[in-house]
Amino acid sequence: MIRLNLKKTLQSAGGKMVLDLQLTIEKGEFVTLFGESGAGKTSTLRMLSGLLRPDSGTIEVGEATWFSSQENIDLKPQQRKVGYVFQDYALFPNMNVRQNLEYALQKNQDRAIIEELLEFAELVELQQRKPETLSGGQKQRVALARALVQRPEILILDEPLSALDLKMRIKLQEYLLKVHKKYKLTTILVSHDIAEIVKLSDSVFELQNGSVVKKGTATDFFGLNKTSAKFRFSGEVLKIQKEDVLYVISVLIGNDIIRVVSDPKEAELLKVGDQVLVASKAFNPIIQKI
Amino acid sequence: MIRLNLKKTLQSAGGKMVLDLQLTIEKGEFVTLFGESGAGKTSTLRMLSGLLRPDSGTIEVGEATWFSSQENIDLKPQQRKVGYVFQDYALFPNMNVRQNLEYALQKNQDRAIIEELLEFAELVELQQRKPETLSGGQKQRVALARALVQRPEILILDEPLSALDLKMRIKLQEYLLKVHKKYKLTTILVSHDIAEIVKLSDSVFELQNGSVVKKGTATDFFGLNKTSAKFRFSGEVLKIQKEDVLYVISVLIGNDIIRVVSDPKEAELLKVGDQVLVASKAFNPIIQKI
Amino acid sequence: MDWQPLVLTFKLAVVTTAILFVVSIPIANWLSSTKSKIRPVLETLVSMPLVLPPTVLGFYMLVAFSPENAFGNWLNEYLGIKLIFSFGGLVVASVIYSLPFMVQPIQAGLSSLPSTLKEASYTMGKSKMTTLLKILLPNIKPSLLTGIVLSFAHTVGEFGVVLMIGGNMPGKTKVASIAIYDEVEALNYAAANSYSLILFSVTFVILLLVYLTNGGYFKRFAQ
Amino acid sequence: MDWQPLVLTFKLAVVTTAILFVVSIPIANWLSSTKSKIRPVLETLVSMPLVLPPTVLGFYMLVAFSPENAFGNWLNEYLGIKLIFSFGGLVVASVIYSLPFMVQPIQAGLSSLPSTLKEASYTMGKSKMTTLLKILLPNIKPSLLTGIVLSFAHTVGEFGVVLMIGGNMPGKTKVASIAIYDEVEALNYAAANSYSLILFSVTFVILLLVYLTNGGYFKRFAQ
Amino acid sequence: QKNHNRKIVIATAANMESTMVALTNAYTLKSGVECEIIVGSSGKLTAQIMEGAPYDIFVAANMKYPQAIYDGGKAKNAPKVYAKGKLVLWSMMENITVSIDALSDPALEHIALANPKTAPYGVAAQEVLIHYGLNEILAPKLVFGESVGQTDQFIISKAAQIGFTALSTVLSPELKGKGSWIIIDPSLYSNINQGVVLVNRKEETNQDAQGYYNFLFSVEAKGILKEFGYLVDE
Ligand SMILES: Nc1ncnc2c1ncn2[C@@H]1O[C@H](COP(=O)(O)OP(=O)(O)OP(=O)(O)O)[C@@H](O)[C@H]1O
Ligand SMILES: Nc1ncnc2c1ncn2[C@@H]1O[C@H](COP(=O)(O)OP(=O)(O)OP(=O)(O)O)[C@@H](O)[C@H]1O
Ligand SMILES: [Mg+2]
Ligand SMILES: [Mg+2]
Repeated sequence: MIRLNLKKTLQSAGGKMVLDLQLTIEKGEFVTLFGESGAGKTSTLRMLSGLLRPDSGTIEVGEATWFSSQENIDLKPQQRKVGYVFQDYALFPNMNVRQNLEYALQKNQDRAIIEELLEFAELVELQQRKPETLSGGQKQRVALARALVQRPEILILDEPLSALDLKMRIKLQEYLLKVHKKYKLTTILVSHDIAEIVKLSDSVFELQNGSVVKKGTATDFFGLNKTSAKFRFSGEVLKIQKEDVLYVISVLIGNDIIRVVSDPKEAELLKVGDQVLVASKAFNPIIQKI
Repeated sequence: MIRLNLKKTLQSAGGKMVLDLQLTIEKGEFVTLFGESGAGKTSTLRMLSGLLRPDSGTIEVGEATWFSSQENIDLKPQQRKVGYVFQDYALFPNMNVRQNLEYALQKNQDRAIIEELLEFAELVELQQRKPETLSGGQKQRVALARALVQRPEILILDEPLSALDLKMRIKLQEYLLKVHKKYKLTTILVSHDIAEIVKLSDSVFELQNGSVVKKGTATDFFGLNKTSAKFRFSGEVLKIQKEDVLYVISVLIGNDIIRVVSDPKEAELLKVGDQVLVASKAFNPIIQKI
Repeated sequence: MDWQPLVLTFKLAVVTTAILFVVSIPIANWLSSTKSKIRPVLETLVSMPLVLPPTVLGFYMLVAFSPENAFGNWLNEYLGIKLIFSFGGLVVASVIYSLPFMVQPIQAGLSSLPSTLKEASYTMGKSKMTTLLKILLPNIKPSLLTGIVLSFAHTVGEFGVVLMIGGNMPGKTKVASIAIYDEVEALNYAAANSYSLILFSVTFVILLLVYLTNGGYFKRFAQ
Repeated sequence: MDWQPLVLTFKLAVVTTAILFVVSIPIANWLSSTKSKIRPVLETLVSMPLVLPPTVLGFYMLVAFSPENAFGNWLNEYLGIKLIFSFGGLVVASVIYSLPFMVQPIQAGLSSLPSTLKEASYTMGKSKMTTLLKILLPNIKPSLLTGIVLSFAHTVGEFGVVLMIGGNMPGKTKVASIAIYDEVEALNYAAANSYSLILFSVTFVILLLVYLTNGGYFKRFAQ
Repeated sequence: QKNHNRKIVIATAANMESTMVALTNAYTLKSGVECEIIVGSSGKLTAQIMEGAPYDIFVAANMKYPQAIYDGGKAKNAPKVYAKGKLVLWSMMENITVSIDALSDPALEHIALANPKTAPYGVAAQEVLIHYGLNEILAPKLVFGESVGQTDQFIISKAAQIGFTALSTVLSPELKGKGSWIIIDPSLYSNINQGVVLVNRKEETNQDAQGYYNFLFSVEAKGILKEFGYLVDE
């Protein structure tokens, strides 16, 4: 159980912003922080891991108090057993990929984890390369693998997957889930990708202007448990074509494009790029693995 | 018209990789480079903009030759009129947001563009802030706005939107489209996001191992013009629930979750995280703006 | 107490540091970005003025700059420059001697900047010069500061080269370091102490102001 | 030609540079990361040994370390350390005098590293010490090199402090810079020139090797 | 050999070095005592002796410094004059006829002399200039060497076209016959007395130091001193 109760004044977009946060995360949970750019997600994670000192409040993890302004407790980052994937990767330029991972080994830790992680993140062939010669996506994989080496109690992921292509992303999501389940580590993710969030996380906290404005289990948060009479999809209009008296509107839903026939009246209200809802009363879907 | 014909040996994952590239981009087109991490996308852009010297080949832009190993021509980056958004932002730490933009102004250029871009990228309130105090997403917005200041003939975007939240992302996509149309600038984007690609680009090139393996108009590339008798969506399995003799499978499609009823035989083949196809024979959708 | 040597010292230190700053930046920039094979040789050469005892270096300079010599004569005849027993000579000698203190930190600073900063500026059509002045240098302030402080302090304290090439002429080339040395040599320890104290205090205050300005203490204060 | 002074010079330069390296790293590290208000004062103090003419600084050290004095006497009586007219004294004096050449570049280098490197290492449970040794220092190689080269070259060429505190004792404290100075003083220019040439050449080769190693020339060659 | 360990350390002014080498060679030959010569500026050597430098004897180039040592209680005896320096006017320029008159030649740009503050030769040179009423007039042309040695360097490099230095310089083996010089009338300047003291060391007194001290006043030593351009009492 992680209990955060934090206050911190930040320099934000519109002058000062007060981050004022109450958060409770169950042990072993996979939690996502969600919210606009500048909402305070990274700052929250930095306070949890001891890299940023809160102005006041407490951080309790399990039985231990990591921070308490009243009791004058402030554990060092080294004592907090947190694995952190930084937004800017923070790879060590002087070490090659393997050395970056090996550096993270704890005393007497089994070195087998290195091979395992190199395999998983498809870094075996890159293991001798220095960070500066890696592409953006490759760097991110190294950063992720490195944070997993020490099998931390808490894993913090600040948008770890955003620069990855779909294939790699799905692969790493799988791996994150696997790792999370295997070691029961509490994982805190920052992500903007709803599919990713729903797939990975147990609960979601939405931050706005330094405060939690909405929280819930991932399924609740995005309405997964609402049984709806009709099926609805939201998507984006990609193309509007006139065909005789009707319009054919191409809508992107997820990675798929569907074409909807619409009458001119409806079509007039739409333009390319609009977010739309596509709904149907009768839909008998068949599901099939690909 | 941009014609690239380039050879360059790169240090890649499995030892040396030869980037061997033929690419033709029409003037004013919005083109996306698509492909796995390490495929050579960034390297291609660096060669086009004069930051990386090809081993041999030619780069022709309109009537001009920017690079030719035979004729010994190699224009400097300064002479190439390219706006570049770097993967690591490359914001100038010594300048605040406004100064970063102003630095990019060309001689005698109208300063009004600064205000316009600050507005568009929602940076007005942040204009006095130094880059180090910005969150990841804020930095990316500044980098994007800055690359647009000089109204380049060619705009190069190396995953410019990957760290943005959905709202900001859609807003900036809109703006990119607008800018692209208004100034007719040739835009080259690197992106992994299919919705983004289809929405923004005219044509797509897929790179693999340093070569173009597939190209086409965005609509062709992702099969937008294929009229299909049935509607199909691909998605991910989020949850499998047993209800009496049937199974209810929750599938995430885009940002939406739909529930599909499935019989045990089908359900046995599925597990959470699987990519699945959801298809329907009869689907009469209604479209509605949100 | 004769104030002239102190005034002269700070004049010399300021002029030398200013010239060094201007001269060292292109050298450091070239060294940090070139792929030329002679780079390590030039890097080494830059440090070499330090290797000889200052008086000896001064003696070699004296010989080289003497109007009796081809080079010194040419300087004198064609450029009208007299480098021995003149303030100008002190400046030239100090610049040569303190060159490594300015070049090396700047070079180290430039080497450690991410290359995308430079590249971003180039793609905006900015010349190498503009990029250097507006982007690269402002982002290596700690290194520039190191160069300035080391050069300044070193010039204040230097006396071997300066004595040799300057000839200890009151009001012209007799700087404070020489004056202090003279007093110590003449066993006038009290006078030496007062000179030292003043030199020390003034330099301390100057450098402290430099560091405070750099640390943004004044800016914070002004807000 | 008497080789002893040359041997002594390089011994002194190596020992001094090594000690300075070890001493300066914690100082530079503290200065680059502290938020203490006295930081600018300490930064200034580090540069102050440069401000006094070397002989004068040497004189003050001589007086301080002399067994005639409380401090020198204490050193001598209780620790058995004699710092004047001994090689140990030369080392101590050179270390004090060249301190800014090592501290300042290292401090500038550390200041310019992105803070996430340090933070990443801390979150991996690594101590400040480990982080400094394995992450921070290896990533400021150009700055370390600057510090080493400046300190080494400066110690080779220094003679004012060394002469004062060492007393020019053959085989013990008579380093090459003093020998050259003596020869020049004694008008033996030929001898001075040969000393200078050797000092110059050996130092040149040493520094060139340092730069070549740093530039990875040997590694490339070995492949 | 039995005298193997007998050794004395002699501190002496820089411009005395070549003379001192000749003197010690003669002494070593005679007595078998090894001599180590420490050269330095007189002020520096004085400061070092005051702080307990391990020198047995201080052969200075003037009286002020040995006197200071004696006053400071670091000398066994009051300083005693062993030789007197002679001042010369010297030039390396071929087109200059060396004379006091030549100093007023407007073509001369610089005139070198030792710093009167630290070197007795400088005091002497200044007295000479004052005597001829030239001190004020020539002031802008005067350049000062820290020691006689440095003054020599100004003249040798022709940075200064003419200058005052010690007779011992122009008679030294290295410079014999170089340039042209005239001896300045010794009555125009006060004696350049060079004194010697035995250093009062904490450690046991070195008997050989006394031997060398005595040797300095021997006929043999006086001969050597004379040869090197010093005046000695006979
Ligand atoms: N070192 C700092 N000093 C002052 N203000 C800061 C600092 N770092 C961040 N901020 C400000 O604190 C606010 C929250 O930033 P934070 O990095 O936590 O946002 P975020 O939610 O992670 O955003 P993003 O999704 O863009 O990364 C922002 O307004 C930011 O500008
Ligand atoms: N400076 C360099 N020196 C040597 N090899 C490099 C350098 N930069 C990149 N590479 C290699 O060239 C290959 C192509 O890299 P590039 O950055 O072009 O990939 P990318 O397609 O942009 O990948 P990503 O999507 O991960 O950014 C990679 O294998 C990379 O490791
Ligand atoms: Mg963030
Ligand atoms: Mg890339």
